[in-house]
Amino acid sequence: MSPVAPKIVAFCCEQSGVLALDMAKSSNAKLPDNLELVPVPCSGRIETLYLLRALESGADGVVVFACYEENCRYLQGNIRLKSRVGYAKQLLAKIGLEPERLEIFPLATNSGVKCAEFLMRKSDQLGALGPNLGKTAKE
Amino acid sequence: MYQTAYSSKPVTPSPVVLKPEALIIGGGIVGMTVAGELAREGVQVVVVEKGETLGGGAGDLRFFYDRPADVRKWMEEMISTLEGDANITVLKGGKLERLDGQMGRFQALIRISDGGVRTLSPCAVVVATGGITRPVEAIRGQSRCIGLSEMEKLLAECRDLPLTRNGRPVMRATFLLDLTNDDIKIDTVTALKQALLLQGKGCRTAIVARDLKVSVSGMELLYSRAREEGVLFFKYDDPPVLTDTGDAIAVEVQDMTTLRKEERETLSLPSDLVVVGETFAADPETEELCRAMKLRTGPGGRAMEDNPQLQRVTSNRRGIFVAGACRFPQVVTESLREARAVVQEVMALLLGGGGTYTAENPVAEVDAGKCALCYTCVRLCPHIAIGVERYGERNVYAAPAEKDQNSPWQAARIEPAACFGCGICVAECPARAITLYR
Amino acid sequence: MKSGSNLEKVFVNGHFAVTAELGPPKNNDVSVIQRKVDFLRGYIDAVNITDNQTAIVRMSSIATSVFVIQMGMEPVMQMVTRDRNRIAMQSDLFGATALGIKNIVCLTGDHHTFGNQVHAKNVHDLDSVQLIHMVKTMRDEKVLMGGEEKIEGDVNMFIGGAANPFADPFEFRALRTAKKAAAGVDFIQTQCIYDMVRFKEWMKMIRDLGVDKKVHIMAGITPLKSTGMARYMAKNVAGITIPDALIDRMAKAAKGSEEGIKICVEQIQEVREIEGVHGVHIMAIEWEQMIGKITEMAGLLPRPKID
Amino acid sequence: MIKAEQKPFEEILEYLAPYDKILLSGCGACVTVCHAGGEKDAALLASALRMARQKMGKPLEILESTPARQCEPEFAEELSETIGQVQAVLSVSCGVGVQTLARRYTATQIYPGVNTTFLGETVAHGVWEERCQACGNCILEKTAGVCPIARCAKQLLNGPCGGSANGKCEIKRETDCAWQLIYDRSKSLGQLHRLTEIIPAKQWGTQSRDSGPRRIAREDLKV
Repeated sequence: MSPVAPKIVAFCCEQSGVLALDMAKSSNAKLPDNLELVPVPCSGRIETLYLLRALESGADGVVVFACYEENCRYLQGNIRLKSRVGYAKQLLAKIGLEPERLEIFPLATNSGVKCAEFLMRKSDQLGALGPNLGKTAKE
Repeated sequence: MYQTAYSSKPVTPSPVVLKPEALIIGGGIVGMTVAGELAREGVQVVVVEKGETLGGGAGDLRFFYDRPADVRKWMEEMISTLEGDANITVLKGGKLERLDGQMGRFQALIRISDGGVRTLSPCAVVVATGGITRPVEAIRGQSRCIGLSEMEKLLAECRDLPLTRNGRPVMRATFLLDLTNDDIKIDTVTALKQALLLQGKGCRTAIVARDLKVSVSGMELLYSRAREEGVLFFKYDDPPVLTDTGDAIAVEVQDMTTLRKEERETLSLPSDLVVVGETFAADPETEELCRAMKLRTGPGGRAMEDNPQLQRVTSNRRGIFVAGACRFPQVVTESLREARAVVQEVMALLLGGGGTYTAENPVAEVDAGKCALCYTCVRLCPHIAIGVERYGERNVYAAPAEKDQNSPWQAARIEPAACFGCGICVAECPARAITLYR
Repeated sequence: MKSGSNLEKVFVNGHFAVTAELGPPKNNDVSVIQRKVDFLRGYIDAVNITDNQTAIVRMSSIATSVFVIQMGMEPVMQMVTRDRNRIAMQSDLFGATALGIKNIVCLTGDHHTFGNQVHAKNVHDLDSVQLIHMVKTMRDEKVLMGGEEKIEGDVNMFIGGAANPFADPFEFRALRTAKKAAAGVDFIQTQCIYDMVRFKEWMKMIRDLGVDKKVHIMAGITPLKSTGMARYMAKNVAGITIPDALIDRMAKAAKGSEEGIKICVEQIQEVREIEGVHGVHIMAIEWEQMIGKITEMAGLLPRPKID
Repeated sequence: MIKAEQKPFEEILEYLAPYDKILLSGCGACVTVCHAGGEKDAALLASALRMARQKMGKPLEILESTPARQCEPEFAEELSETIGQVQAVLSVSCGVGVQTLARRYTATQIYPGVNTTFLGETVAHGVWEERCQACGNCILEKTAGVCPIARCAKQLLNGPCGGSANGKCEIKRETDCAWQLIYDRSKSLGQLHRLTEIIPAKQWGTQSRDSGPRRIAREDLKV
């Protein structure tokens, strides 16, 4: 295992992701230690550039916690996000980074445990993949 | 690093002045209820009804399922108080043709059937246009097969005992439900109500349904009373077979009490009348209205269908509310509950904020200098909060551009009061010209 | 007489003309031309020499036409506006007439992306209607395009054009052929016919416009080799519609090719009765050997000899 | 407006292989509107390039700057100070911008980041279609407002050709046949008779690219 745990940047939609993670923390579910949470009003707020810049500036993996398809409070947010993540994944392929480094995990406010487990699995997965060679910021 | 989701700049979006004026589209029971209660609070209300009389879809309702009052009398009283109220103007034969501007400065253009045109500037709009049902296609051509609304009329108008229809006595009636709309409770409620009345007139009634939906207040009691009165209940998986036996229609159902499918025996219910639930269809006029008002229509083509994140009566646009059957076909009492919810919302909006509205949520703002007028944000805003001022002579609100006070805003402009703060426009703007300010 | 070609004389003397089509080789092997000419000899009045059909590189239409003349048969040189601008086309016309070529068919041609040179820069300086008009002005007014440059001597061509009654918009097709007539075309060869009803409707519109009085209409006929070919053409070739009844008939027949010939002969007999059809243009793609049998079964032999 | 599409990523990487410090310059006008070279897309490309080069072990420093337009000398001048610090420029503006910079900065290699494709109309959000070839001698008056020079695969003036079927062009099923559109519009305008007149051969040479690169000089405006 690499000495430092893989850095995960998790963009969390305030309607679902943030609350799910609060629930995870309060029920002290196990969370990866090198995790950074970025709250956003809606997953639709996350620009494609954020996804790449997060990886560029040090993240080994980026996760987006968005609401389920029909449940977006702003109706279109998670749908727009899906197409942006699709575009970002094409860019990752061209850069030569593994597609697993960027993923959307749809959830609702009550899936705290589910998202904690997902993060732990993601942390192991990224550990296996090794560090993100594309990051320019020095650790 | 990357710009955080918000940027902190002490911007207090200028408050929007709200006059206590509301426009209600649809003169049915929901529209009238909202109008009456808002008027009592001193709000100037205009009700636009496409027909020549008020009352709308519930007009053919005769009996309440939960109280013995006479619906027609209750309806007439409501209409008369409405038409007498100084705060309410009723525009009959009116149709909303166009709605421009944003909350606080809506410009509603109403075309009246007599050719007249009225322009109103309401501060809040309520859509209560009700739903429509498609007439029952006579199933296999039986004339003894009628819809629930026709049975309601028969029960109200026919005084003799036992009930007669076209001269023939109705001694045995069978209600056949869930053939068409299966996720809607209203048919079960109406069927139970009518079955009790029929039983009271000495007519043996049976209700055949895929499953009985009783999750409406008071329905459990009604169901048990019906059982006590002797109404028979049957469930079915595959729809029952109807055969015309000359003097009656035999409704063949399976006795679902035996578990194993092959052991179930079929029973035949000879009935003088078979009553079927009409299909609730999307109303093309409501769809057209939603297009004119840029309201989001749900998958069934109805206004603002269910989304757990949204309150039941709010729409995707600030200052526009939706209530009643046009949102989702439902029982009258539920529609009235939505009507009262709308009254709360409108009063909180128009009267609660001291005559103004300032957005509590973060608001996005366009940097006019960087905007390339590519219309991306205007097209993508789910809340129709963005317009382009220079061309939009209809969006006449010309906010002075920050830098150059007198020239009108030469770019896309986000109406602070209408913005919900989701940030979709910020992420999609190709010039990164939009910022979300907390 | 416009150019005094055998094809023109056949029309002028009121005979029912028959032409076929010859695809030049994809190399410079003249024996290929010889073999095809021998298949056709005596069965037709003139033979169309295609010009890089479906934008696939072949020997040029002029060179092949010259060989065909040497082999004792009258060519109808096709020229597409896809590959040459007006300079090249006018100079080719000088060459062609000097070499004794008397018939030309002016076409826009298939788009080059259909062929084997998809990265080419297509020309399309003129379109088929403008090309017809250019050849006519060179012949009748003896001037180059633009009208100033006088031409010494004669540039006599019997001018032909194409028409596709089965393409859209259908109501405009006859009007477009009328446009070609106004531009100065002498005869028209239609796309291969399978939907006889639509062809008759088109002919009625042609007659209503009086175009059949000014222009000799030749019905295009292509014998079907197999059901596979029928299905392929119906699906992929733009502007060709083959009714299902015909495809079913081919599928049911014991031997596809024989049924194809029978259908072809029936079509020829049927078009001969249509008023305004002055001839038939049999496009037996890579099946030239069947032209003899078809013309004989359809009673089109012997071909008229006019001196 | 001018429409463009970003060049394939590998091709851009190839251009920039010899350098380790460049300027990536977007343009705030047409390429912003078609999401090819605006500030958002330029920043996205920059981030992807930095990561790719980092992964190859040859980090690339990229300065980013997006003037309002790149086809005016003054905007090109805005970049002079930054261009002084870089070895090359990758411009995701249209071909005009790239050449404006190239003319101004003779010592610095200017690379194109997008393929400028056509003058187009937005038919849906994110979908653009070719409308004009800037041939310099507009015939839209003759063809009911639909240009066959730009929208017909064979640039026919007396179309449609024999391959038009169901209103679509023979070479691409999703492209509308320009002449079907011309026919339909002429019919709705009640001008079908105009289509029966022969449109003579186009004088390609007078104003179009075929008489050499063109120039407009307004004497009254000259300073």
